[in-house]
Amino acid sequence: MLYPLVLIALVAAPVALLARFPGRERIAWGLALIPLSIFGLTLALAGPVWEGGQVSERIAWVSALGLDLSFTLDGLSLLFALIISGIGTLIVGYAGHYLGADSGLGRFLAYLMLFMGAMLGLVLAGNVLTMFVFWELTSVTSYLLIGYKHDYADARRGALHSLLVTGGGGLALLVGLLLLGQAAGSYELSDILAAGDLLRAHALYPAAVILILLGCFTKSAQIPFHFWLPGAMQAPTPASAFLHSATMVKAGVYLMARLSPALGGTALWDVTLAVVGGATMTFAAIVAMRQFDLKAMLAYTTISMLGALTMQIGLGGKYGAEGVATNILAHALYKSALFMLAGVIDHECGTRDLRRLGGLRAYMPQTMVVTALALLSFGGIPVMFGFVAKELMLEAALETELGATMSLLAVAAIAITAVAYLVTGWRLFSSTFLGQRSLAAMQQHVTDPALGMLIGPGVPAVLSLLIPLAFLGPISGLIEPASVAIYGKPIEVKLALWHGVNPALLVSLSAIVIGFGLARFGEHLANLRGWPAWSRGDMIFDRLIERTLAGATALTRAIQEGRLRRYILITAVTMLIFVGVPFLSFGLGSIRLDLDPQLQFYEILAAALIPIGVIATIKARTRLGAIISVGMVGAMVALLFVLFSAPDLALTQLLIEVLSTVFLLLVFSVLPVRFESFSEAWVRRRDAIVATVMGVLMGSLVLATATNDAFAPLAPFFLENSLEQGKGTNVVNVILVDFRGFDTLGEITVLFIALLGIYGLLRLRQGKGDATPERVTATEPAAEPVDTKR
Amino acid sequence: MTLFEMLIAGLMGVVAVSMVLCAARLLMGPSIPDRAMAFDTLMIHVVALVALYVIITDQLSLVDAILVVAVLGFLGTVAIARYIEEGRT
Amino acid sequence: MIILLAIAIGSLFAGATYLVLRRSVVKLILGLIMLSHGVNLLIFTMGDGVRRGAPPLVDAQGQPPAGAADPLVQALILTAIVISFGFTAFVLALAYRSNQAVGSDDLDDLSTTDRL
Amino acid sequence: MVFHLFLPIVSPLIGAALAVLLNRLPLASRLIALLSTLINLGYGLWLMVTVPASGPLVAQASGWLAPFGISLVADGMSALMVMLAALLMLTTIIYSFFSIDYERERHFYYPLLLLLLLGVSGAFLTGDLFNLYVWFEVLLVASFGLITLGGSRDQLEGGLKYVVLNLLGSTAFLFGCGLMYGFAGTLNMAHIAERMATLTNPGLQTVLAGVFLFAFGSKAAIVPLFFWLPSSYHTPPVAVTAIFSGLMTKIGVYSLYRVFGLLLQNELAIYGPWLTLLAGLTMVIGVLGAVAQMNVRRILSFHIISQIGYSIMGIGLASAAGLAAGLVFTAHVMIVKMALFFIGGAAEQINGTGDLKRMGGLARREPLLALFWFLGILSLAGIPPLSGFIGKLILLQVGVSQQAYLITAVAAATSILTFFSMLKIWNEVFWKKSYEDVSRLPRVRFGLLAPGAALVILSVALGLLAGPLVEYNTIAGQQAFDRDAYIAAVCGVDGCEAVYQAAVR
Amino acid sequence: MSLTEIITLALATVGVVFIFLAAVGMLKLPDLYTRVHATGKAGTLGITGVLLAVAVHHGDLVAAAKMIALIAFFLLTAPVAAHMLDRAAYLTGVKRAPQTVQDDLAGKYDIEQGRLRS
Amino acid sequence: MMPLLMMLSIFMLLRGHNLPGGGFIGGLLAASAIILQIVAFGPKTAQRILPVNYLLLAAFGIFFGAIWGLPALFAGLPYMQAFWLPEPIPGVGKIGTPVLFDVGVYFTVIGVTTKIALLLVEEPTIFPLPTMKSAPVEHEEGA
Amino acid sequence: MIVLVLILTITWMALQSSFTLPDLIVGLAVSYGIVALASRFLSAPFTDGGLGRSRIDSRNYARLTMKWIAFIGFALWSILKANLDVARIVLFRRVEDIRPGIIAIPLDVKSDAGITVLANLITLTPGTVSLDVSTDRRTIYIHCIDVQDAAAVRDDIKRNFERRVMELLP
Ligand code: NA
Ligand code: NA
Repeated sequence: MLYPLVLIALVAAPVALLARFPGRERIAWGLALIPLSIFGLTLALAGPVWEGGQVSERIAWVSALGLDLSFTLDGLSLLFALIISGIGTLIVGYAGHYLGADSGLGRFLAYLMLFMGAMLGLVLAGNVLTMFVFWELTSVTSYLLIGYKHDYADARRGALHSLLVTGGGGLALLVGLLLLGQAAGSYELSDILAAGDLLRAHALYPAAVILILLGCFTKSAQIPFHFWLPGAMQAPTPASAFLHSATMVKAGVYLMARLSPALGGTALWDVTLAVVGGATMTFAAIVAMRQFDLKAMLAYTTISMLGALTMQIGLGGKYGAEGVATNILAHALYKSALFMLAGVIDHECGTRDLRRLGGLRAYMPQTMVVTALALLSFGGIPVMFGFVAKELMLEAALETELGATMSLLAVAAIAITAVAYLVTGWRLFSSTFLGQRSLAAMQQHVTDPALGMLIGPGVPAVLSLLIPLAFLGPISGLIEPASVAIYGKPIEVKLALWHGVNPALLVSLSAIVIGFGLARFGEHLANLRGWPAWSRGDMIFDRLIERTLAGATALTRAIQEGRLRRYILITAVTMLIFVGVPFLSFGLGSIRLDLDPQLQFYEILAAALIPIGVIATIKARTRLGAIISVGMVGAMVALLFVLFSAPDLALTQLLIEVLSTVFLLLVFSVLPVRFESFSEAWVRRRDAIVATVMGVLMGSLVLATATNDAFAPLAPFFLENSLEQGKGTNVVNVILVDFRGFDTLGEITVLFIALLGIYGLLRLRQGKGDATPERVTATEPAAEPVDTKR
Repeated sequence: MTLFEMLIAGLMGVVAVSMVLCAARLLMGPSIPDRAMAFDTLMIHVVALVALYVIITDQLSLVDAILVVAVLGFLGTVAIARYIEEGRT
Repeated sequence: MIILLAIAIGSLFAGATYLVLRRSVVKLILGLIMLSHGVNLLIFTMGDGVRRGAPPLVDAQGQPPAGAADPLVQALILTAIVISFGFTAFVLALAYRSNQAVGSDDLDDLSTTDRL
Repeated sequence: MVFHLFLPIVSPLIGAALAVLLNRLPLASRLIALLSTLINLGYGLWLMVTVPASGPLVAQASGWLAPFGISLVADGMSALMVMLAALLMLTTIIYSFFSIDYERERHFYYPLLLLLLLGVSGAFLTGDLFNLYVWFEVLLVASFGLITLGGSRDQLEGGLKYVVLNLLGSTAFLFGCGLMYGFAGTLNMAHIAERMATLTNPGLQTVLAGVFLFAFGSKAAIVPLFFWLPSSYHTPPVAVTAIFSGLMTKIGVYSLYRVFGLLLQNELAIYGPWLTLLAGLTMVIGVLGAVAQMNVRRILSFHIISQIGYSIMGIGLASAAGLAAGLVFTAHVMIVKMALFFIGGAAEQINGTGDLKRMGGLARREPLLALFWFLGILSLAGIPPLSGFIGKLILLQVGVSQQAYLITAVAAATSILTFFSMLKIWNEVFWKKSYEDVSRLPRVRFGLLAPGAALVILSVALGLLAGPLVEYNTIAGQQAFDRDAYIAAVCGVDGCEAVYQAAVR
Repeated sequence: MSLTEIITLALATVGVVFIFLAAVGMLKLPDLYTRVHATGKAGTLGITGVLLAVAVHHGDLVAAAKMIALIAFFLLTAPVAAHMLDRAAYLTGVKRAPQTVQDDLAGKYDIEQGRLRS
Repeated sequence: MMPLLMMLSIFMLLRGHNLPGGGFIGGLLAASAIILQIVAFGPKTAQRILPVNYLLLAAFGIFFGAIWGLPALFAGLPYMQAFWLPEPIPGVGKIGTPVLFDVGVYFTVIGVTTKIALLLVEEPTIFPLPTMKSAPVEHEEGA
Repeated sequence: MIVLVLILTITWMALQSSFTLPDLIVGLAVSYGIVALASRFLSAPFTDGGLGRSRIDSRNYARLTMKWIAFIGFALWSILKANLDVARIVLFRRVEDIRPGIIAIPLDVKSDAGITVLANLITLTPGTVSLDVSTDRRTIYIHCIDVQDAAAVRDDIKRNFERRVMELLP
């Protein structure tokens, strides 16, 4: 019974459209009951998970492809499902306030519900293909969310970037998963996880790992794919809060965590993750310090945290697993709160720019308290949940099996990151709430928002404090099965605020001290000369897109360049290659020259006149000369038919020849009389060479085939049965109307259609001979071809 | 091949050579009526050739083909002549 | 005999190829016509032996003459001739109309629909 | 022997003749077109239900014994294609009701559509090589008529290229037929297959395979034989472009499947890698062409080429599974591509242009149109759970399982570019602000929206109910690759050669 | 060789000779108007000879009747064709050979109407 | 002249089953006769020789050809399976559905080819010939 | 019209190479069909073979049969002569020596049929091809391959041909 968790959210999407009607705040809170019910339902279903078991189910979809909807609820899924639905509940309610003035709220919430469903499906999937299905859906729905304000070019650009990066990564992931499935012999997660040793030894392992990691890194915004995430801040804040605190970006982390028991334990996996994650963590943390936009600041800290999670998976070990699970939860709580708070400030003050904010403590005291709570957890200050999580991260770094150097580097990186977080947090808080009352605040009537709007950030912020103080026990019960899933072996998890004085604590405390020391200089740090533009990556990506476009345009111009004769030339050369190469390789041996002693000179003459006619046609300088030469060729063909026992053919050919000539003369009477020498000499030489090769090829192909009598032909049957069964003595005609009358039916249809076509061509003229665009008019509703010039 | 057949075949050869002459006029023109005339004559040659062929092979069924060619030759010439007149200066 | 026809066929294909590579729409069409001649002869050559003097007409008892020509290829060619006639007529009309619309006999002038 | 197998051919043929005869009554030709197409659709569905269980159904035209007479054979692939052709034609006819002007209608628009359907159905059903050529020509000349009907300068220019290049292709097919008769002595596909199966590679049959690859490759618009397509597809009315996109190149694909699945299966050992190479090139060059364009229909046209690459990949993989995968993909793309042309056409109509730079504002003005477009491009890009995903997945799976990693990678990489170029349309046409006041744009007519929407919904349904789709096509792929079963169905269990030997002294 | 064959051969030879003459004349003579003389007459006679040869060779009445009909056809149509060619040529201004001595028609044509002013 | 030719074409049509000829040759013969007359004497000639709508004649030909395949279909036999009258009709010969089909071919061919010629000739820029006026005679030096 | 049907019927039977009653009936039917279809327009194209502005008057046939046969004999003879003549010119005369020319001949024949037959005869016979007849039908213009003496040519045609034609078709 796991599928309802997904289905409810998906089905709720159309229901959410209700929120377009007035009374949006209340409707939104009503709609928040949907994720809430999912939350409840998840808890209700989670019984076996607490005991270390799991719940599985399978709905047949495309069994032939191994693509069934297979769902599994284990510790890791449970953790994620609860975060998604829990935070989702708050976000939906919060969005009602944030977008209360916008009739598009319905659409927004519909996207959000879809997204939530996709995300739930992703984490509940018990089959990597099922997982991929939802993975892609999260990319698409997040695209819609990010591009929600699509009138703005930046929103479109951000959405496009996010989709291209995550979509491209998704493709790598798909291939990686297929390789994985190929190697494991199954796409079921349980089978894959059970086949760890086999997989690590498999020849496809490196390729699979690289491709899967490409998918995960792009999704989780690891360097160098991080740039899309700040761009995605174009989304309305509730979407950002949801996507970047708890859901979308965590999908990559989720998958790495999910697969690490099967794929981890090799240098390729562990070191890659640790290094890329550590680099991302540190880099983004430092960049975050220097932002002025509230949401950009949060975006970079998010990237940083994703790096931290990735790094911990790579560091591995018991603490790594525990740390990942705990940090996911802690981050989800404080970051969703912070995003929503940024939205509150933006909503009330009309800006998110730190330089234009300040002094809000007098006007928004409640907001300030909630923000402080969330920031304390973010900064890893003791007694907050963030502190607990950070301690585990440090433990993981200290205890890693990747060697001392790695361990040292990781600890250093975490310390630097912790310092940077503190600086960032302080800057955020002081620039917003302390100091002088800002211009923005003065221009508007700034107060604390409605209580409903504070519920959203308030609940997770308060939880960040309450969990370590009061609920570490129950939360340990949640973290443990998740950690087990990540570690792959049973472990016992007991979260605690106080582990005694240990290296981790020391590192942590010194980071806090240094951080507060530096915090005073935060503003100056931010104002230092910026990072070079390339560090943002999005510009590079834009240029990549431009280059692709330019390259594609140049290529297409070169290929589809407009001149028919070039197309024909390429076609002819292709034909020479497709036929000539196999012929030269395999067909030459079939040629047998049979010199016919009965050959008559008039036969030779008739045949010889054909090449002469051909040359005459080519050499002709007037159209009439050319027409007549072609006619002569046709007449000679007819003559050959006579000579070689085909009277019907000869007659038909002759009649057709006459008719064709009449048509040619009629039509060409309007075309120029003389041929101008259009083409340059070298072009003519080139064409002559191609033509000659073609002629030689076809001639020898004929020789080879005609002199090859591997199989007896059908012909005798027709000769023998013509009169008896076909009731006629002219076998050709009996074939035409009876044995193969069906062909003839098609043939006269061709003639008839040609007539209809010609009729239309000559009798219907809408273009009036020029290329002006045909506008649609009232009398002519057709979607006419339109101007193609640019 | 009997002597008779060989001789007839020889005549066919003469006709074939003659056809080449027609073809030459056809190509040389210079005027359209010249070409039309050459075409007409060529048709006569075709008739003659087929007729001689009928003598050799006894394919009487080709006689009707001769009929068709003859008719076409005439109609074609008339048509070309009229065509020229219609489009004259 | 076959080699004779092979030469004729080869020259037809060569000529047709050269003609369709020209810029003049007239030559293009003549090339297509020539191509169909070449193909027809090709099929003809593929028959059950190219025979002289025995058209595929059976006698009143239904007995074919000795060495009767392959009637099947003849029927096929007949079909092909008629079909290519239809196409020729269509192409002619099309060439006429596009000449009218574009005002040029030069095929290189017909490239606006490809332009990027 | 199934006497009614002729129905999908007879119904549009007589329908078209009647429609021309009754041309004075505009309603009559519409009704006839609708009725004939419905007959074909119904019959196609019946075939699809019947054929997987019964094996290929066979009928002999004029009652003559195979291999002497012309066989009609409906196996899984044919049945699917016949049904799809009728279905797509049905939507086109309905779209045409609302979009084709009276003048075109008076100049035999509907009969031409029916004749196109005739040619297509005939091509899909025939089991005779030369007969296939005839139906090819039928559909080709009908398409000539349709693409030039209207006579605007663009149509004529594009039409000329379309016509000439296609003629070259069919000429190659024709002399391929001739060579095949000269070599194999027969035209019946089953008989050819039987005889060719006895040959050991390589030999003249390998050369013949090259001829057919060229002929059908140019029909299918593979690289480097695709030029006719982008030159012309954007010039006729949308309905025509749409049905062309659905049917024309797919005939080439179908024929390649027949050639390499049945007639010259032994040659796959040699041609498989080359086909794969061509498939990859076709995918990439097609999609880059699409990326470069700035016009709705031109983008979609280049995508046709790109997607042909995927279909060809199915053959290149040289197995029943590959054919099945290719069929799934081809069926999907036929449906979705047409839907996109319909919807893009409606958008063109609203904006009065197909130039992306001058379009915009439709997400607000026509949310339904936007919805279906978005679903359509998702499907085209292979986003789950739509039909495109199934098509992509099955191809990639077969590719991986057959260790064809390179083409698999190319196929995957191409789809992101596909998505990119589609999103370009979405961005410019739907999301971007309109330069005009949105409320002044005309509303889309239901008749222009419904066919595309229906096809998109079908794509969604095919994705959600992909189980039967894949199952059907797996059988179809097996049937298309099972020479013995085909031969037995056409000529009896002893094979065509036995029939031949018994009949010819 | 039988008598029939000899007669056949003789008739055919005469016919072929005249046909050949027609072709030679067509090549040799200086302008269209004179060439028409050659083809119109020699051609007709030549074909008559050949067709008679066919009739004689087959000897049966039906074949003979058909041949006679064909000959009549040629005799009736050849002058028409020749006349029309000449007229068309004159109307379109095909040049006469330099040695032409006399042209009573000169200036008599109303070119626009294509009719003679009488 | 023309009635004779029409007769010849009908003759060619009817004897086609036994001797060279048939629907195509008969039809093409009639059509070329008519077309050459059209070229010589203008488009109205077509109506004089055969006063029908040639386009509809072509459609009728298709229809006529196609329906003679149907009797077999209704009898549960493959389309176009032949039915023959037991005895030949004196003066005409054996009559069966294939012969009737050939008649359909005959009509189609006449209709199509003649109509195409008519369409071309009725084009104002084609007939009478425009460029002939600027270049009445083509003098060239031969090929 | 009846005559036409009969001629066609006979042609039919000749083509069929069979002169039985069924052939007659079928031939009549076919002929009648053709004639009936085209009857509205028949007069013009049937006789208007390119030269003609004449009508065949069928009543004269019986009476003039003998004269016709004699005339045909004469015509055939003239044709033979003409061919030899041309053969001589083609074979033995140098091109430079030929003296072609166009000669006007006044006409006495009045009927269209007469003019048609005369013109055809002129064309078929020695060295002359009729070119055109003046609009008032008083003059016929002929092209002469070798005009040694224009008056002699005129005289020859008026005496040998026109007289005989006048007897049959005034
Ligand atoms: Na052979
Ligand atoms: Na053979």
